[in-house]
Amino acid sequence: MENGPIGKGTVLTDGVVASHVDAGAQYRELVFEASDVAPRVEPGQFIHLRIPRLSNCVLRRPFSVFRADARTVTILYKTVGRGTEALSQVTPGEVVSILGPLGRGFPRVLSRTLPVLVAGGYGVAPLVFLASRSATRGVVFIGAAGAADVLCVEEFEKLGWAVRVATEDGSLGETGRVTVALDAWLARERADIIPEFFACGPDGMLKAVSDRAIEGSWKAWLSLDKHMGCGMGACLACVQRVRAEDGSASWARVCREGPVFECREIVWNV
Amino acid sequence: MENGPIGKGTVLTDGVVASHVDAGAQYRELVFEASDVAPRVEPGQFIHLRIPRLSNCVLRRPFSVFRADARTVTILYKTVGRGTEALSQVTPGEVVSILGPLGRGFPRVLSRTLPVLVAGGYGVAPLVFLASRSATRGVVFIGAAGAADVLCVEEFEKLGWAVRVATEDGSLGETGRVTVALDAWLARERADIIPEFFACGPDGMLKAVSDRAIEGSWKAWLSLDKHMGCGMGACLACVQRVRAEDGSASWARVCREGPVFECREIVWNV
Amino acid sequence: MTSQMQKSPDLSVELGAIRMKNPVMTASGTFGYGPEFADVVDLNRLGAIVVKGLRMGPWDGNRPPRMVEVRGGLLNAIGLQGPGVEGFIREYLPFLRRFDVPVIVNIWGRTMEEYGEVAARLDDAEGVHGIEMNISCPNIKEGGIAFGADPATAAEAMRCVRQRTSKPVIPKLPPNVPNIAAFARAAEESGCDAVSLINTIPAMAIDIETRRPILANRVGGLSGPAIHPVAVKLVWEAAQAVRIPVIGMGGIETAGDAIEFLIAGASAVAVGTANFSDPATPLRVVDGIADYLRRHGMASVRELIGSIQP
Amino acid sequence: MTSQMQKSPDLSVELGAIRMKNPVMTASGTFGYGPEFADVVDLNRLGAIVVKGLRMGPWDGNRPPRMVEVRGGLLNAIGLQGPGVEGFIREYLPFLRRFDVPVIVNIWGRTMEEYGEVAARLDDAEGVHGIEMNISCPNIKEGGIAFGADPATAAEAMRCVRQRTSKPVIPKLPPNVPNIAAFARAAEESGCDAVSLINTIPAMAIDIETRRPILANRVGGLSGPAIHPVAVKLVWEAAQAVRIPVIGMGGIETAGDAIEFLIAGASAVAVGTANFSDPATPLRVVDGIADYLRRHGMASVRELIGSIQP
Ligand SMILES: Cc1cc2nc3c(=O)[nH]c(=O)nc-3n(C[C@H](O)[C@H](O)[C@H](O)COP(=O)(O)OP(=O)(O)OC[C@H]3O[C@@H](n4cnc5c(N)ncnc54)[C@H](O)[C@@H]3O)c2cc1C
Ligand SMILES: Cc1cc2nc3c(=O)[nH]c(=O)nc-3n(C[C@H](O)[C@H](O)[C@H](O)COP(=O)(O)OP(=O)(O)OC[C@H]3O[C@@H](n4cnc5c(N)ncnc54)[C@H](O)[C@@H]3O)c2cc1C
Ligand SMILES: Cc1cc2nc3c(=O)[nH]c(=O)nc-3n(C[C@H](O)[C@H](O)[C@H](O)COP(=O)(O)O)c2cc1C
Ligand SMILES: Cc1cc2nc3c(=O)[nH]c(=O)nc-3n(C[C@H](O)[C@H](O)[C@H](O)COP(=O)(O)O)c2cc1C
Ligand code: FES
Ligand code: FES
Repeated sequence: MENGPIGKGTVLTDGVVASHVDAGAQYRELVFEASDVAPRVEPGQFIHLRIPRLSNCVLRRPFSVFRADARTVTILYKTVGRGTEALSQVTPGEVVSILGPLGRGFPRVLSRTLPVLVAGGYGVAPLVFLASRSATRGVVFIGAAGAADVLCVEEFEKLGWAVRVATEDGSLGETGRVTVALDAWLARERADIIPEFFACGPDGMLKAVSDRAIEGSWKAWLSLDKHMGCGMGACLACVQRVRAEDGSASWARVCREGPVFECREIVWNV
Repeated sequence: MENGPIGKGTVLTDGVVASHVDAGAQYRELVFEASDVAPRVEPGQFIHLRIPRLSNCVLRRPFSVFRADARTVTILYKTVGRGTEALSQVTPGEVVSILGPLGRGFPRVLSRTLPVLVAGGYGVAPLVFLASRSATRGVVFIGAAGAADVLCVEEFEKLGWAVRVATEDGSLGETGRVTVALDAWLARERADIIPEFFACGPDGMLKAVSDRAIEGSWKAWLSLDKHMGCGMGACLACVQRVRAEDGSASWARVCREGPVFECREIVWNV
Repeated sequence: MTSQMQKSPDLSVELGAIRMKNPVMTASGTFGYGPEFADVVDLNRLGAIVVKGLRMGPWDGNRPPRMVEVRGGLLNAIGLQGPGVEGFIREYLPFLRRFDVPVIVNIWGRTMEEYGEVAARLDDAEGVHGIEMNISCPNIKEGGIAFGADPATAAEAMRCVRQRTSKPVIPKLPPNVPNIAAFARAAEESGCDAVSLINTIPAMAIDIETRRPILANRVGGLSGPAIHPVAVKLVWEAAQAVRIPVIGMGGIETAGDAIEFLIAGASAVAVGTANFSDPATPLRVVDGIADYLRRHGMASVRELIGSIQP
Repeated sequence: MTSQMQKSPDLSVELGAIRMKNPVMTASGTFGYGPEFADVVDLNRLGAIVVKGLRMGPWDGNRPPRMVEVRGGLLNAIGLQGPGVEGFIREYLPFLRRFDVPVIVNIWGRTMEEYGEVAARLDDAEGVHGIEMNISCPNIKEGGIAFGADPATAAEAMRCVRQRTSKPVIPKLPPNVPNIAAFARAAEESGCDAVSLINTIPAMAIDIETRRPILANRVGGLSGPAIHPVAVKLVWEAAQAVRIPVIGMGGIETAGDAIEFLIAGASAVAVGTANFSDPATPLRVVDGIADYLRRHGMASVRELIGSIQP
């Protein structure tokens, strides 16, 4: 845990909703004017939102940053419960309290490795941001149950990344889990490249990426999704079991030491 | 307390907001389509509304009926707190759960008496309804702090009632409390008429009307405003101390035995 | 889908000798004595009706204000106003007998003896199916809370009632104790047929402008969704401690809230405060439990009771 | 308007030897050890910082899930994870010493002796202004709650700590007891300098689809607005029972919520759960209290403390 001369330049600020549009199925894209947060966000970091009109709820909701420029921060979110349902009702001009940027994002992509992004569901959000800030281009694997949950294909393509899609019901791209597509690709390419994984999605998917990275002795950076309280490192709600290099295990705060961890740090199933 | 073959034909129903318009200052007029409630409401009865988007509140809010026809029920309300604030946000087409009609309203106006209505603030609401259903016409006294709280003057006049206004700041009608105007009028008229009072407003005003009625041996029907729980007579939250003819005192439920009481029943200041 | 899942699941439960069509009853003090809500709720569809607390004679209760809304709930300090057990038997019981629904009478007394007397008076009252003993009302000094202070005193009051009636006796346990299991065991050992919990939690609200307590009684009891997780925990503990059935209540607004109690070990539940905002709540909860059982392929609600996974 | 009303009201209060600029502190476990919120909250404007609970050595706490939101609040079962008192002194105390704000260290132990040891270790730690003793944590068997079960056991733990330090000692009382006054008196008689209350209320939430408790620890503690009226009532009772100062907490979101505690007799208040949704809450509450005093023509917050009208 840090004890340094304070933190990461997190601010508590009022964002003004600049736009809020459908992004297909239950997904929506929400843009905030928030010039005190926007310029400092790194890919993989998140913002913690106080959702308006959620009056008997006492917690904020965390969302990865999907895009950021000098003045605006954008998130891409899926409606899954009360909070995101209420979020889907906010309208342009409305003010939303933002806490951010928060967490430790993805490391810079190394030029000697080929970045391989693996995304499930809204896991594309931080990876689009990463792709947009990465000097090196690589390949993106997007896995989903069906076509409706495959997002941002064009976005990645416009940025010059190769996109491979796998859906479990076969409604788009290859049929099956994303790992099937990934494994096939790895089998073809592994002799020629050093992949470095950047993944965000359900735990099962992250674990599968981790297994492959460890097997191949490659790096894999995983962005975890844990239910959060404060988002600031104070409440110890969001912990993930991690192992230090010396083998000792402890709890890491996903909001502070994470949400991105190198896969070798993670102790699964605790 | 009743133990009869059930009650008063109260229903629990979904009203659809037909219109919702400003009525000056902090007042608004809200019309519901509710054909199972509307035809049975009597002047002085109220409806108990479950206000949408008031998620950490557990109680309904009671409102006197202001108008009713075969299909619609209208209320006239003032925004004073969280509930009425949230109510002011409902929009046409929205569904609002209504419990009603509730309570014992005003008795029928007798033909041998002259009905004298005395209203303070939103107290005009049940009295406009009473005036609209009364065969006999009479006089209405409206008291308020200032002109902004004087409502429905034209409404009463259109129904053929004489209207006298008193405001404490003198911004409309006579200056002073409504009792000043009432007393002057009574002094002039009492030899020629038998007044019967119907009043709704702050307790102080009701007490003043009561004093005059008792002094003159006239009847006065007062509609009380007590904070309510169930509205159905079950929770015993809304009680008013009353005295029976034999002099014994007990609690009456304003939602069930009231909200209208003859002034001699009321034990003030308990 | 198996044929079992398509059939209507069996919702019936038994609380000692009380046979209920379904596990959903009304909570004392929130549903009057029966007639009040009868215009808008089909009483025959309720699992049981629990009426407002009664002592021997009429009781005036507290001065108003008696209720105030707070975040996620309300405080009440009605103070057990009521017509007394004779008044109830005369004015309300004939009405209740017209329905096919068990009636449980909630009782209190200012002395141990009074508890016993009320129970004795109800013992031969036709149409009374059970007696709920309020030993946990936070709202009047004389009644209840003093007898709920510790398990030994509570047990004494329970025995007083037990001795005077052959009808099922259900002590209603206090929520603000660190040892609910001991209270539940006291009930079991005193020969009671079930326990119910929780009563409202002692609480207070102050008007900061006048600097006076909002309730005339100064303190009141907190009910509503705010207390639901506290109630689930206490019901879970009580259900583990005894073999007699437990009735769970506190903050039920949805079928899901009720199902939590059943999973935690309650054999029945009661809906209180939610009757005020939606009188259809008990029936909505009944339907919601049936739906849940169907979705989970359970033939009877009894499969759900106490089915908490470790 | 008198000139007094125009002047800035005096917000300072004293808790034994702890002098605070204003009566608003952070509640243990909701504000980390200081640095966590320092980016967004000016620590120098707080009345005091109360850090997360510490025992002698590091402690792992419970498995996740450790927190779940419920209506009007949240349940937590962190289980007192922490670096231990040595870790705190090494890693966090130097940071805290840079600020002009009293630091109160919340402690717990698995044995009475451990409470005493932690207190002794803090006794000569520069920059520690007081010790809050958690005898009411619902989240771990070993720590706290066992010592808060009855006033006699609590008093023994209090004496263990009192004997080992000359710093102000503040026992944090349990919320789920019927006799809070007895606990407060135990603190006073054991020579403690103040009491704080309330801790979270034991509670539970069950996932009805999996039928498992949502928290890995099964039970947790309820905090947030849901518990505010319960806390006000207990603070009012405790304040009437003792002459040592009382620190009130539970569900504070607005200045009004804090003012209720002050009127009820609390000399200071702590903001917990509200830090999560709005880290500016403590400072907003400070400003709101000042506004209130100005509006009511009070020169000092001390006029407000215990000013409840009958
Ligand atoms: C770092 C981070 C980044 C994220 N980025 C994004 C993003 O970019 N886009 C996006 O759409 N979402 C993102 N999420 C997820 C998002 O925060 C959640 O979907 C959101 O908080 C759900 O809120 P809700 O109120 O709608 O749902 P809730 O009603 O709170 O619950 C949603 C689901 O979670 C379950 N749940 C609730 N509490 C717990 C608990 N304590 N333990 C286990 N399960 C629980 C519920 O049962 C329900 O199924 C991110 C999460 C994290 C931690
Ligand atoms: C029979 C009846 C008919 C009514 N008819 C009308 C009508 O036609 N039009 C209309 O505008 N209003 C009418 N009212 C009043 C209306 O019900 C209230 O204004 C409304 O409930 C306020 O709700 P709120 O949530 O906006 O205010 P709240 O926030 O609940 O409170 C408003 C005010 O009441 C105070 N208060 C809250 N609880 C209590 C309590 N227990 N004891 C004392 N004070 C308390 C608050 O401090 C605040 O000042 C009627 C009331 C009754 C009983
Ligand atoms: C207005 C009101 C009156 C009550 N009166 C009684 C009573 O007379 N006897 C009793 O045992 N409990 C009484 N209770 C407690 C309820 O029966 C129930 O235990 C409590 O409210 C918790 O359930 P809820 O959260 O669903 O309301 C009363 C509760 C309320 C809100
Ligand atoms: C996440 C969390 C962790 C807590 N940790 C501690 C703790 O370590 N020691 C302690 O005495 N109280 C702890 N508490 C209790 C709070 O200090 C406080 O007493 C309680 O939350 C009530 O206040 P609130 O409603 O403002 O949160 C914790 C509370 C929460 C929500
Ligand atoms: S969410 Fe509070 S420590 Fe991570
Ligand atoms: S509001 Fe419940 S009895 Fe009148």
